[in-house]
Amino acid sequence: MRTLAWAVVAALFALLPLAVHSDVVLTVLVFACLQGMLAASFNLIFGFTGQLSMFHAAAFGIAAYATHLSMEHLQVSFWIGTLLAACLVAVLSLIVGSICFRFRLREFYFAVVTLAFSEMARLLILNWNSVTNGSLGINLQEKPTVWWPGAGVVKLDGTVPWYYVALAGLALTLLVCHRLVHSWMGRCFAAIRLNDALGDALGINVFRYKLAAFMVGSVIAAVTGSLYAYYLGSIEPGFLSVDQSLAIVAMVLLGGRRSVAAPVFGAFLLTALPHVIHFPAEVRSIVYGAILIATILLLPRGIYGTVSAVLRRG
Amino acid sequence: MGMRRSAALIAAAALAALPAGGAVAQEVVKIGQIEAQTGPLATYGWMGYQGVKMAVDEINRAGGFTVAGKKYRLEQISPDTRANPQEALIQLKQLLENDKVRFVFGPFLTNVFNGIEPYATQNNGKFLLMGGATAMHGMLGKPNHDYLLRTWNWDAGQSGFGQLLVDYLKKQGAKKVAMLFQNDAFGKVAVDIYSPIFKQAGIELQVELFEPGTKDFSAPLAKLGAGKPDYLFPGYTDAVLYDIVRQATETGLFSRFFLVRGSLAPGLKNKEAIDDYIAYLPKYFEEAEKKEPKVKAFVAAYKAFFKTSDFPYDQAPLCSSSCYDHVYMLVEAMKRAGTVDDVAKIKKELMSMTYSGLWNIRYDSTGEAVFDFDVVHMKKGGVVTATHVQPK
Amino acid sequence: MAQLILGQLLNGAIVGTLYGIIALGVSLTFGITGIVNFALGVFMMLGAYAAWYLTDTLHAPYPLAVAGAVALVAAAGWIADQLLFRFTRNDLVNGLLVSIGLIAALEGTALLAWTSTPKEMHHILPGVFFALGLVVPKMKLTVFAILLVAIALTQLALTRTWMGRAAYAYAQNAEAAQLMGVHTGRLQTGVMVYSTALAGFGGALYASLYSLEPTLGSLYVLKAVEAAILAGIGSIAGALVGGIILGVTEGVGSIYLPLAFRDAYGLIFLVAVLLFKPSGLFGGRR
Amino acid sequence: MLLEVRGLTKRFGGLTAVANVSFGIERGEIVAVFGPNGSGKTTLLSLIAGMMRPTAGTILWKGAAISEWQAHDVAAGGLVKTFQNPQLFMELTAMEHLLIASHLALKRRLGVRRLLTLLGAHAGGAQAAAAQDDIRRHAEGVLALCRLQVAAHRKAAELSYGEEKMLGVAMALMCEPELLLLDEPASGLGAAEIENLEAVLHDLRAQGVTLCVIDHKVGFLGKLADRAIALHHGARIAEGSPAQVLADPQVVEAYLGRRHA
Repeated sequence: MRTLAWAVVAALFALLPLAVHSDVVLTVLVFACLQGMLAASFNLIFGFTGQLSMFHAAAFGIAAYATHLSMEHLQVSFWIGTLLAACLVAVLSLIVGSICFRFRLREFYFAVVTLAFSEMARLLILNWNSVTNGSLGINLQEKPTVWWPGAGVVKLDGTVPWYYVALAGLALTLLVCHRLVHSWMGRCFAAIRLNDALGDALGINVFRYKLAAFMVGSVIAAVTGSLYAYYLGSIEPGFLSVDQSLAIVAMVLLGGRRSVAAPVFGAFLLTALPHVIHFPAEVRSIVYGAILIATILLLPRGIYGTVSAVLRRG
Repeated sequence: MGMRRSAALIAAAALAALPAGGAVAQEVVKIGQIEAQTGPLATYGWMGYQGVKMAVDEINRAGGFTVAGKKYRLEQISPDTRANPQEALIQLKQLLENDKVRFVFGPFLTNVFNGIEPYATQNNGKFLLMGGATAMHGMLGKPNHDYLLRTWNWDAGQSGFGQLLVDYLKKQGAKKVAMLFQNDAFGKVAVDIYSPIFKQAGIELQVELFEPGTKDFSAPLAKLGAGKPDYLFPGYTDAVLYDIVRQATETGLFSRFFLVRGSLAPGLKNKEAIDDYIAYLPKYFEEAEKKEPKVKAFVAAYKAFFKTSDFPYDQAPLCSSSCYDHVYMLVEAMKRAGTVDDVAKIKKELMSMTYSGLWNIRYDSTGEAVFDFDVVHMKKGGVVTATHVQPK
Repeated sequence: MAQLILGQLLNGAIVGTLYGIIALGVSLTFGITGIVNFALGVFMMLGAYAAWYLTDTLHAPYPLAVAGAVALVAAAGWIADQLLFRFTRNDLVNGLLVSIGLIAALEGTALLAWTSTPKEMHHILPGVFFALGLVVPKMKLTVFAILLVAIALTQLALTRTWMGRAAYAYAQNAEAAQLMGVHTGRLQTGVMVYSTALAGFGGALYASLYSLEPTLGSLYVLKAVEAAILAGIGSIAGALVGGIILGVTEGVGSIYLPLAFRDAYGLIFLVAVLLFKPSGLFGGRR
Repeated sequence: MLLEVRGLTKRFGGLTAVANVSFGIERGEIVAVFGPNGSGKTTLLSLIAGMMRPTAGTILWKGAAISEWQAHDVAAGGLVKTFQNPQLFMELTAMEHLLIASHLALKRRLGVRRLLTLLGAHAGGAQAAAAQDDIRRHAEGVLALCRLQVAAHRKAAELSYGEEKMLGVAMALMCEPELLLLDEPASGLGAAEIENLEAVLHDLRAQGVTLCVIDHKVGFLGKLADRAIALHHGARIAEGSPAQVLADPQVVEAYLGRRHA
């Protein structure tokens, strides 16, 4: 039943470009899908395993730079570059995660140390001018190519192809998260989130599965980073900023952290809303704050969570 | 040719799209603006936004303007990019596609410009982008970048002011200068621009870059001061200048300053402790207000329009140059071109005219603004001498 | 060179106490309410603007302005606690997000009220002290002294007064404290208000040293959190020392190493400390 | 010898919780460890289960020294401990608890191949599917054994104290322990619940599970245990059949001493 519902939703999104021709709307959707990938992957670490990682933006940004650099210096294709970037981030998250979890940094301490690592990464990228062009950022001229049914190998140019790439990315992310969360490994995550001492006593290697969640989440963020950078066509140190990480947390909280799909809902909301409702600048930031607070205090399960709960009740 | 035809087509479409009938007697020319109006990097964007707002309001209250016998009024559409390229890209698409805007001001921020540049380039010929971002400089005059006009003058180059200021500094007998700049897009470029100029002038240059947001400069000042330079060449917005100048003078580490951005205000505030305060000012408002009626009127208008008693002399240049004057200049160009939607024609007029508003503005061959400016030299106690410069 | 280092040690200490006063608030709030109140940054900002407005626009004498600013911010803190934080007690994540929301809202308000144009208070106490070859602005030294006193008084209040001891007991062992008859709700509100008042106080003094922008708090609250953790949550003197260590690391660090990495020096130190003493330098077993 | 403890000592600062305790447990027997509160029973169990590091002494599990092992490795080794005051995943149902606790069972059956099951329920091949069904059946069996069928789909937060403690035992059983360490399973239970517990323990014995049960009073252990060990101030003061140990003057003194205090 639910599978069917999801299939329908997926089909609708896949067919959307046939009905919607507005480049603006599609652009918003591309970004929403990419932000959705970030939110969902972050929620794997935060919502399901209970670790408030501030490394997500770093994984996102580092991968964006790594992809470009490997394409430039190793003359590899975008997809190979993305793969390399993902591997790099996997290694980095392995190191950061091992340090944090080995030393049993909990909750807030984990958040602060991961934040520290991402800040160092940002400062490095900001100041390593010869390689990253520092604060000026880099314009990404080359466009990735994909094999397109019928058309053969084509450049990813224009919004519609990118829409499908982003949509596919999001679908894949959701699938991965869904499978993980509803598997034995997902049960380990839950055990860690709810009572890791007990999990330990039951023979669950808390360190290993914390690390697993952290690495999987970060790697998805990395892939998102390369896609995002090449859709936008430029990279800048701001990709790694604290605000980025906090924005992701906000999406998850707004959507809801107890289900795989809810964060995506939050991502769509936060990406689209500013372009649907127009406020004067200062008012916008006030409204944003108010919405955030209201959601947390009045809808602790997030908007999606609350709605679906209500629906289930009948 | 093709460009023009497509532009004309779009124009037709736009006119068709406009609400018909008596409700709207006047046609509307929309002016888009994509600037960061909130956040730590918002100073420039915010002032630019105010400049356009004032100009648009004035022109409309004066009954709009007439092009080819038709009356038009202006409409400003200025979303807040929050210094975020993603937001900016979506907003620019909205402006071009939904609002059918053909004239867009901004952005000031390089990361934002980099984010919209590919899309803007795809739409070359359909609109004009008039911004101040550092990264724009490199794109000017490149193929498919006809849409680009940079509303700020550039330090380097023959009509740039950098050389001239350094020469002036040399005349003051400077041997060694300490540069203390924000570690951001312009900071980085400024180092690249000025290092060779100083080298050429035979002036030694020490450089330190700091994280934007820094408030306490004791460490870098002490570090630089240890080298006993005669001049301090501090960052480029008053947000940091107030702090740097104060801390540098209080501790007696520096009494001579050399600025290529920012204002006189930080100098005046510490005038007793300062021997020389040499600043490039796009316009020395404090003085111009007394001499030029236009400027006096602008200051009054600003205070009235934003219901404030204190006029931000330090940031007025952003407000007026980059936007207030350029709106008027654009309208003038439309009148001369006899069209409000053939951007190619309008650009041609912009490139060929010199507009005398608060300043005298023209564009060089690449599409970068060149305008008169003042070199202001404040001596101990706040005695100010200003030299008005008209670049070649 | 020695002169240079000595100067930075002193200046680092001064800057550090400013981190420290906020860190103290962070530490107390976290210890008593289980919330990391990032909004202390905006409360600091409010305090700074309030002090500036009272002195430069309403021409109140500076000390009075500071008092006024503290009162205003404390009131704001009380409202925030009653309307928001009361509902996120002992919920780290929600507390964090509520404070993020609060930051967005208050920064927006500040922007409406004062725009992004930097404001600088007239110089309250110009001039410098000369001591052992060092040059220190009088105002900086004064602020330093005042902050030290404020932190010392807090220490006293927490050890001498009943409320203070209750707070201490609560931080050590909530159940025991409740048995002791500590009224949790009142205690937590008290701490919330006190910590925001401290932030406002820090802000009001900040205004006499540096220029003001609506976003000034964000940097400081990050440093404060670093300092609080560096020291170990719940330690008063620790918060101060943590702040000072941070200030000095940055100051001396940027003498020998590139200035652009200044913020990293503190962070590296912090990570190192957390790894080898997770409870912080002064924290007991937790 | 399944488990052998030699000269085990644990000090917290000045306080010595466990003082040079030695004993062994044979496969299939039921050992009762008892002593007044604060006599170091719980510490002793935590040391054995790898939740604390001993100050001195060695723990041999099937001949291997395990005193430096992590708790989850000890559990994986077949040595599982329950908690005195039940530790649960509050927002999950009893059944979900058992599925989490089935982690080791799955690991033993599939090893690394369990990663394949992440790709799809049947990606792991027939064996994987079989293993998962098998585990479900096992879980239901354990629920029945622990008299928890009615609670199967209720959230832990809604369970009675007795059920909570029993769920703790059930989770431990899901780990397929060779030696089950029960930390005061009867404390805080009503008479009926204690009877229930006894029944469960009898069934376990019938299944040949080796048990080490600690309690502050001998109570029902008297009937159940093959052997008893008495602790006082962290030291072993008597060992033998429950009856002998109960009769031991030192033990009596220890309890009388408490009663007078």
